[in-house]
Amino acid sequence: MYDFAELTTDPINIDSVARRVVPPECGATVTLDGYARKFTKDKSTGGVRETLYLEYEGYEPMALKEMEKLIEAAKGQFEISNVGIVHRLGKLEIGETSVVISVASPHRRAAFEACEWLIKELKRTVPIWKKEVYADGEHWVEGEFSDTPA
Amino acid sequence: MYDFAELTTDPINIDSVARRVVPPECGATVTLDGYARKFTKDKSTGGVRETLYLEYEGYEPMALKEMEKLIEAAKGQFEISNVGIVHRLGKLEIGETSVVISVASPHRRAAFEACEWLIKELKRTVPIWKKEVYADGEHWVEGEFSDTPA
Amino acid sequence: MIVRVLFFGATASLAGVRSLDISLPDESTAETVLGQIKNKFTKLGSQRLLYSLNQTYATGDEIVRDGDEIAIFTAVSGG
Amino acid sequence: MIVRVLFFGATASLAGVRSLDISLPDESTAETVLGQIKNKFTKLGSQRLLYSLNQTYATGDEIVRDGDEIAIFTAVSGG
Repeated sequence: MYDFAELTTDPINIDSVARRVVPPECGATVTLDGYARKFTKDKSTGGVRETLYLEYEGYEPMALKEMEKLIEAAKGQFEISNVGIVHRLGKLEIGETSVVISVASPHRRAAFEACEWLIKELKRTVPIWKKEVYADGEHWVEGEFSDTPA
Repeated sequence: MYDFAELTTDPINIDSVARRVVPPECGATVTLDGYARKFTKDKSTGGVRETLYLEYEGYEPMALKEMEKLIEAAKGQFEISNVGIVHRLGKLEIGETSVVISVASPHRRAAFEACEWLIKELKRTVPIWKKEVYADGEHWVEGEFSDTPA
Repeated sequence: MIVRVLFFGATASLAGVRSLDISLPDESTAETVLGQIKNKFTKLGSQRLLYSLNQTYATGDEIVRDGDEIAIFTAVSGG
Repeated sequence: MIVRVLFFGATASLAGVRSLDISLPDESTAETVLGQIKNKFTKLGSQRLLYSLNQTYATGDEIVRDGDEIAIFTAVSGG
């Protein structure tokens, strides 16, 4: 078993995530690396705000369960070998990696598809929240609402 | 400018490639990591052969030019910010990374598309050749032939 | 029976607490818990809320049992 | 005039050399160079070959000049 779902408050090294999913019969790994943006658009005003840093909070046991469910679902849906997901929690400086998803597969097409599906679903279902901290305040970001996240 | 195309005979660290393409306004980086397979199918016999190690040879100045052309073409075609491509040359052990392509973009969809396009084109146009070495011989792998690679 | 209620992110900030135990009649549903919490913490009333029962998303008609854990939160924003 | 010819991978192995200089009449095309090389290294005759002129893929009708660099190789297999 090379699959894993983890939460960490330490910086994430992309190489160490991507390399852990590599099995000998595989040909390619696709990795999605998300990180804290410096500038975000305020949906209500349309203006651009500068973020000083971010804080991620997770409902940790449920977040891990949801990440594991996503891995299982992806492996049922795509021709992939292994999946690794690591999400960071706590305070993140601008530009630091918040999430890494690596998918290894014999044929790269499936790895691209599965990786894109996984990040979309993770943003919809995994109970983690992001707070943006500005010079003059802070804001808990709300995701897209869906009646049935899972 | 955060774009780069490089050839190296040293091991490639995925993190250091992926992190170099990150600009402050971006949201996601997609990275393709290709590596030396242990088992390959012999197209003529249909049997599976075990590779001991690989050797990559490149026509270095032309390979760099073709990689730079691909980066330019991708940036014209997709809504992406930065691209980094590093290809390894020389002897590679099984499982070692042969190529890393990282694409950063404000919206991840474009990064997935561009990264997938880049690896497909790299395999078609960049003058690098792979030799598989077996217990009982060796073989220069021939790519898909196309009259007009570029 | 006693149910533990957890808040995260925006709901923790609006409720002013991160967790509390509430007392309920037997055979209460998850939706009943949510209603009680909204009555108790009126700032949550204007939010579009999601909730989970024992770390699985709840739809509302689940029967809660003594010792269960319910989390109440806004749409997730990880990634 | 003198043109430098390079081989890589399978073509270097079949030709038994990695590079050589060949002498050609002025106004020769890239295709002429390829023909001469195939005559000289008969093992290359059965290969589907690609070639470049000064590090750019050649189609064949390019006029080569003194000091130009032509590389002859099989379909690439990097990645």
